[in-house]
Amino acid sequence: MSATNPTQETKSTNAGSAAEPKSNGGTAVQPTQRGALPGVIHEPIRVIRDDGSLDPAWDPKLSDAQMVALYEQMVRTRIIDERLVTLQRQGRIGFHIGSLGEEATILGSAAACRPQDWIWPCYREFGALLMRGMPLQAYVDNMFGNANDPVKGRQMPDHYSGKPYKFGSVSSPIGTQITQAVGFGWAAKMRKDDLVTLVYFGEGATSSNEFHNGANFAGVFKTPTVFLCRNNGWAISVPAHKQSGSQTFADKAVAYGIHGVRCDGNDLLAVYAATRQAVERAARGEGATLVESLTYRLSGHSTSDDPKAYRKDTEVDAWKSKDPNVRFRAFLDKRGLYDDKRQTTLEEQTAAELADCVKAAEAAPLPSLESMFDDVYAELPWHLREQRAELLAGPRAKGHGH
Amino acid sequence: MSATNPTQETKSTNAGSAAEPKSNGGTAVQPTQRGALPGVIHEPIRVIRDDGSLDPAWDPKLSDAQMVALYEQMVRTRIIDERLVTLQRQGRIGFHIGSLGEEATILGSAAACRPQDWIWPCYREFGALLMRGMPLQAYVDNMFGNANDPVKGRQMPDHYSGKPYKFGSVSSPIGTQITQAVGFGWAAKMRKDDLVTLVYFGEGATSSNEFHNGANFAGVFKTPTVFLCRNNGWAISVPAHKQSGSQTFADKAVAYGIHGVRCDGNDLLAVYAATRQAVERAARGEGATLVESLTYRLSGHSTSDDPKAYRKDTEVDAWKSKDPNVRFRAFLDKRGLYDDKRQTTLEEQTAAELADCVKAAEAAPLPSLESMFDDVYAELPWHLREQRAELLAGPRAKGHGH
Amino acid sequence: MPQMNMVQAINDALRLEMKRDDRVVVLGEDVGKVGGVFRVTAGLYDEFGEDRVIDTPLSEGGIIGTAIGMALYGLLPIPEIQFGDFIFPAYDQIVSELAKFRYRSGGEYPSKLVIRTPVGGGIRGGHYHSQSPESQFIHVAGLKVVCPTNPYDAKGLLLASIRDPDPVLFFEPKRIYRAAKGEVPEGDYTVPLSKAAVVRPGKHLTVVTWGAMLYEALDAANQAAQKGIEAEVIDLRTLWPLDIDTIVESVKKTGRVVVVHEAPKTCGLGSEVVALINEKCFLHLEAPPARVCGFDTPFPYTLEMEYLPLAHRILPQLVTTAQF
Amino acid sequence: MPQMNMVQAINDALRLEMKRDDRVVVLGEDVGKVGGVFRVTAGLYDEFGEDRVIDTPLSEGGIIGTAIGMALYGLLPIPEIQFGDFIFPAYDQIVSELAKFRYRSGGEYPSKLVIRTPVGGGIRGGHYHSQSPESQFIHVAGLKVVCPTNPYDAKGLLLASIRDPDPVLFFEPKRIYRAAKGEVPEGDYTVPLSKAAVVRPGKHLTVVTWGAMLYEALDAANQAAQKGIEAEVIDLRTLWPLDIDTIVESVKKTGRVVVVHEAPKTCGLGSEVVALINEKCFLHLEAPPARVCGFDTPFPYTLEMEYLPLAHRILPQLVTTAQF
Ligand SMILES: Cc1ncc(C[n+]2csc(CCOP(=O)(O)OP(=O)(O)O)c2C)c(N)n1
Ligand SMILES: Cc1ncc(C[n+]2csc(CCOP(=O)(O)OP(=O)(O)O)c2C)c(N)n1
Ligand SMILES: [Mg+2]
Ligand SMILES: [Mg+2]
Repeated sequence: MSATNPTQETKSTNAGSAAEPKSNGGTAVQPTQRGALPGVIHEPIRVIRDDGSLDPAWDPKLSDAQMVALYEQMVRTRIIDERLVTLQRQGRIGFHIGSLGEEATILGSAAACRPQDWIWPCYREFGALLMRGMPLQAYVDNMFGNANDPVKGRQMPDHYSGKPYKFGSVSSPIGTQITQAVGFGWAAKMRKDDLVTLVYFGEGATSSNEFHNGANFAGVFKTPTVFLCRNNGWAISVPAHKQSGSQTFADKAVAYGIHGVRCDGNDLLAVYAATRQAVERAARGEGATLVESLTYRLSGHSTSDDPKAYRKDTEVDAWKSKDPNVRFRAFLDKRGLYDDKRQTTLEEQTAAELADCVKAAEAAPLPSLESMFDDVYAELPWHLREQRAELLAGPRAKGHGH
Repeated sequence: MSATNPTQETKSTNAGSAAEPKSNGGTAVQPTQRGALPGVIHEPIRVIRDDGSLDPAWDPKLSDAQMVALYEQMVRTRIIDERLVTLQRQGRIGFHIGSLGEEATILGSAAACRPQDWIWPCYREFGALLMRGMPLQAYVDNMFGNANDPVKGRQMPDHYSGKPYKFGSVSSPIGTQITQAVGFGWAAKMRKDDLVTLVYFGEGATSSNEFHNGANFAGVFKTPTVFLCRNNGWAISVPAHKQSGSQTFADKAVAYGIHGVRCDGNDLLAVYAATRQAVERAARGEGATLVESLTYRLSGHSTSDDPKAYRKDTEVDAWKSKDPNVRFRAFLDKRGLYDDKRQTTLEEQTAAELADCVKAAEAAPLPSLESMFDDVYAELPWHLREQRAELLAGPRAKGHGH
Repeated sequence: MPQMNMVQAINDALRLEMKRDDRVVVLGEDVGKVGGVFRVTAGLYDEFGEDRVIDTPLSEGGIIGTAIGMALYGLLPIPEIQFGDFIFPAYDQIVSELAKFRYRSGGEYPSKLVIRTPVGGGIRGGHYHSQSPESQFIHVAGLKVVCPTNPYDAKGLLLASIRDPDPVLFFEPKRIYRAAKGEVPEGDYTVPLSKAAVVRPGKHLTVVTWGAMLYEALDAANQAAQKGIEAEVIDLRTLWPLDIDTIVESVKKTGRVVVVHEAPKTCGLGSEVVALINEKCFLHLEAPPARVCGFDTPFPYTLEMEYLPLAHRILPQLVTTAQF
Repeated sequence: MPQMNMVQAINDALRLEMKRDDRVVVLGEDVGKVGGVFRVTAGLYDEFGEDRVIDTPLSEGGIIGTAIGMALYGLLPIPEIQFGDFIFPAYDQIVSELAKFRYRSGGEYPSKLVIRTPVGGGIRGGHYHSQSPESQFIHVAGLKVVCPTNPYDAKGLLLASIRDPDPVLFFEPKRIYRAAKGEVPEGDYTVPLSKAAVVRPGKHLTVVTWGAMLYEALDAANQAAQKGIEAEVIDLRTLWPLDIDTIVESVKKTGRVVVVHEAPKTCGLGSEVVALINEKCFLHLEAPPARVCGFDTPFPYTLEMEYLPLAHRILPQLVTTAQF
């Protein structure tokens, strides 16, 4: 298994140092010992072998075209990501939170959903949103918070909403989307609609109230939910092994009577296979699965964060050598499915497309002053009508051209 | 195992009907299948065998005197409980929430604590509080909310506070005490004090935010905490099997990397043994344990509840036949340690003592008007001084003799 | 017209709407088989089945969080929180999510549900079965808050709340659940949101109140009338957005106002009512707007009748304000 | 005396008190090694070790719940909530438990801690990194709320908050974390709680404000002065229990008052200030007390400078109120 995770590495060390429990007649083993859990696949699924062959047990049997298309999504996501960081550094956008290093986890899982399935995002999943069909321009408008931004410039960059693409709404408070996604899928189940909900969150979010609530309701009501835990090693500066005493995050499935599975989150096909199995199981009415995708956040937490303050370059470098995009490209190369020329074309096209979008976004007007008061309620109550009138009649803030 | 639990009975039925998961190469077994979990003792510990002998693997080796004393606490708790229900029916107290049928769980676990250990209550543990030394009069004063009530008549009956007895403060919101107890024990650990915290809650409370938070912090920081889950089958009208999809409540330990253990909650010595092991483990610095004590709430949820609306007499009768007090009395009888005469004397004494306390409590004055404003802050700020003056100068509410 | 109490009227509204609109689902702790600890959902489980009347695990965050998800899918959930005091584990889902969903998604995701919960004191419930948390929600943009005082309004306001496009917190004053009785039409009708009721006309001063305290205010007003003081008593019914016109019209007439509410005085809705009156009709004021409220302490058990702003505490303020 | 910004001053106070009182522990998300996302706890981890400066799992309920337990044991925890907007998962522990602990236990269990959290807008944080939730806590009896506006006060108020026997919410206006600079004494001193500061004397009207808006109010007051309007600007410093005497004294002098705060207007602390002024000095009022506040919408991203009650919005109200 090449895709070991910093959490797990630390844990094995812990396990060695833990004292023996008093064993007077009970059948317990150490909580820190590795053991098979009911419903949990412990050994991370990996599909692409070093020699380029696929583990037949888990091979999702994608066509060459599908694999190439997915690879191109990964590359495209990466390029947009890097370019947005640059724009932030230039002061042209205020913030970006990206998915560098987590492309396989995000795109592999999103691709494993069926068209009718809904995706409930955390905040690193713009790649999935674009793959689902949101025009790049709309996403870039969101990054600029201009008048064309689908959320009308009301939220920070990367807090998009994608209902037309069967894609939820990003909010900052950690974990809240988990319970909502469970309710969403539960409603579909009540309506007997064939629909699964995939919800994303980081391993840090497993500590939130709402992970507990969402997973517990999912277990009791057997909702068609796939909990996609991106274990990227860090919650800002807190390492995964300080987030929970459990051996793995997938283990937490046991507490709720749902299925758990771990996969190599930097192996696109492994993520696809693990998620696909979970989607199919949910669609068959067999309930929810907690997928722990073992990956790594290669960038800072966001553009506001400097990861050098809390983690070693050696750790980052080790993970860079497992770069999911590089790994998948190598796999495609072995099969003769891709080449540098195609990649260069894709990169250039994406960069050009993005540059156009940025240009348009920068040229677009700011949201109107009036728009600040819309959508608080379906209709403006008297107090908001008054406040709107006050704002419109009053002087403008500096730098606002309205 | 005689102490099966309604939850588990229902679950085995569920397990049968669950569909097979797709098993393409993974090592997973069904979440509904029973399997050994790391750190969890699944098969409920039982100590007292039907023939009156003790399982040597778990025998806590209490002296005869200790066992008799504990039995007498159980009987005393039962009598007080029943009498308080009567007082409520007579309209002399407003409310009571009791422990009928859960005496072994509560007294066995509390007795397993060392004198320096702290108990953090849910709301059914007045028996433990009295055993810890609170005078019966103080408890009865709390039931009446009079001027002598240790909490000054500010909270509902059975919302006591027992700091002098190393006993926490009852509040209604479910689960909040769990996280607090973890923090309390954690602080003791920081101070290197040899002290364990035992915290009580019902199986319903495992669904609360705070169970998740408390257990998670306990796992990460290896706090000296014993989580005592009274699985009494019901959370008001919601049966235990609808509370969570997990096979057992002890299983939830896995999600936090703490130990889990189940015990026959109607076997006083089993509860004692399971708790004692957990206390000793915590004291040795080996972290927390989740004890699931399988018992049954023989009464309504509280005096406000009529359980006939949601559960069958047959279920209640089945559990009546496992009455923990009757079982322990039978065990003592087999050993010739107790007899009807002693029991009658104890019952009469307790009833008489209680009657005196009730008399005194009814004769005691109500809390003073002024007392309403004390303890909101350490000192009265201006606004409370004003409000107090307003109340004292104004007319009285009907029926208030101040 | 049948006589009903508040519990029956709310139950009737729920049943009616569940029949009419199959998107409506009820969920919460003990709402199913047993029909809620106050029996407000009694009979619904038998009539509509466990898919539409759902007993949940003990988690308010789970109840509201999943209800939001259901609403996003297109259902119309009516979660019950067993006591208003237990709404706080769900506070994050309500204030960070429910209240902001339509706004933050640029209008893509209206998240419509009605949260029902019993509030208020007077039933010997102590700290945790007595509170009136309205202002903690009114401060948060995006929520509507309703609080009926009689069975007719309870049914009509609940039906209006369910059909309103915005999330509504429906606070039921538990002290008058059974005590407030009256005729309630069979079948469908609504009482519009954001319209107050002038329950007692008067010319000397205005009393603004809601919930169980309405009856105390009326009692005090009747006693004041014996002293020649005629108080106009306004039942807000919808606490937010409140009916500013009715308040202002009355205060312009009387020039004097007393706000009465159970919740602690400080930063309660009463302070907002006073501040609005200052903004809207300051020059009409002939006496300082006053508040008679719960004291700024946790809700006490034994002394609850001294804590609550009952008639005996309201009356002196009516006299003081009228004679100012 | 060294020059410091707010971040440094708060850091200094924490360090000083951690040295002085070994009961003090700091805990929260990212407060350890990295010193907090705003670097307020920078260096403390290295100096005091991981037992006293604790990186926690991502759970505000867990942070506050365990901190309450530590406090009950006798420690003096100073939890940090990473942004004030993320305090709501801990709302139940704060309002149901922390606020009521001393009271409900008959005085047995004072539960003393200081919750630090950055609040307010102006850093392009949108909905969830900008809110000012003070009134949602002030309404709840048993809590104290503090909000400093400059480094000197920040250090002195934090030390006073730590030594005060009651639970304190210490709200740090993040917009001025680094912008507000000034001389800060080395070593120990306190700024007393519940004492406001008259930051700018004036005779024509009173401005009551706090947090980052103080600077906007001063800006507006200086502009008004050019029109001959002298505003007295009061920085509340402690939001609750507030310094009623200083407010009343000023309003008695000026007869006019404008309250300025970032939080949404409705049921904000501004409404309480207005209501109190009505109760305390109604007859001195020569103009309707006014409020300039955040609008009653979620906190917007792009339009935040239009949303906030900045000087350009305050000034017209000063003129209107002064000329009323
Ligand atoms: C309730 C809440 N608390 C704190 C934060 C601040 N915060 C934002 S992201 C983050 C870490 C999340 O870590 P993880 O869940 O592992 O996701 P990742 O960023 O690694 O994808 C924190 C603490 C927040 N947004 N919400
Ligand atoms: C946060 C919260 N929600 C709801 C309630 C109402 N309530 C009181 S006890 C109870 C059931 C508790 O069940 P369990 O945890 O199993 O404990 P038991 O009563 O069986 O001992 C409920 C729902 C509450 N007190 N607090
Ligand atoms: Mg992470
Ligand atoms: Mg129970």
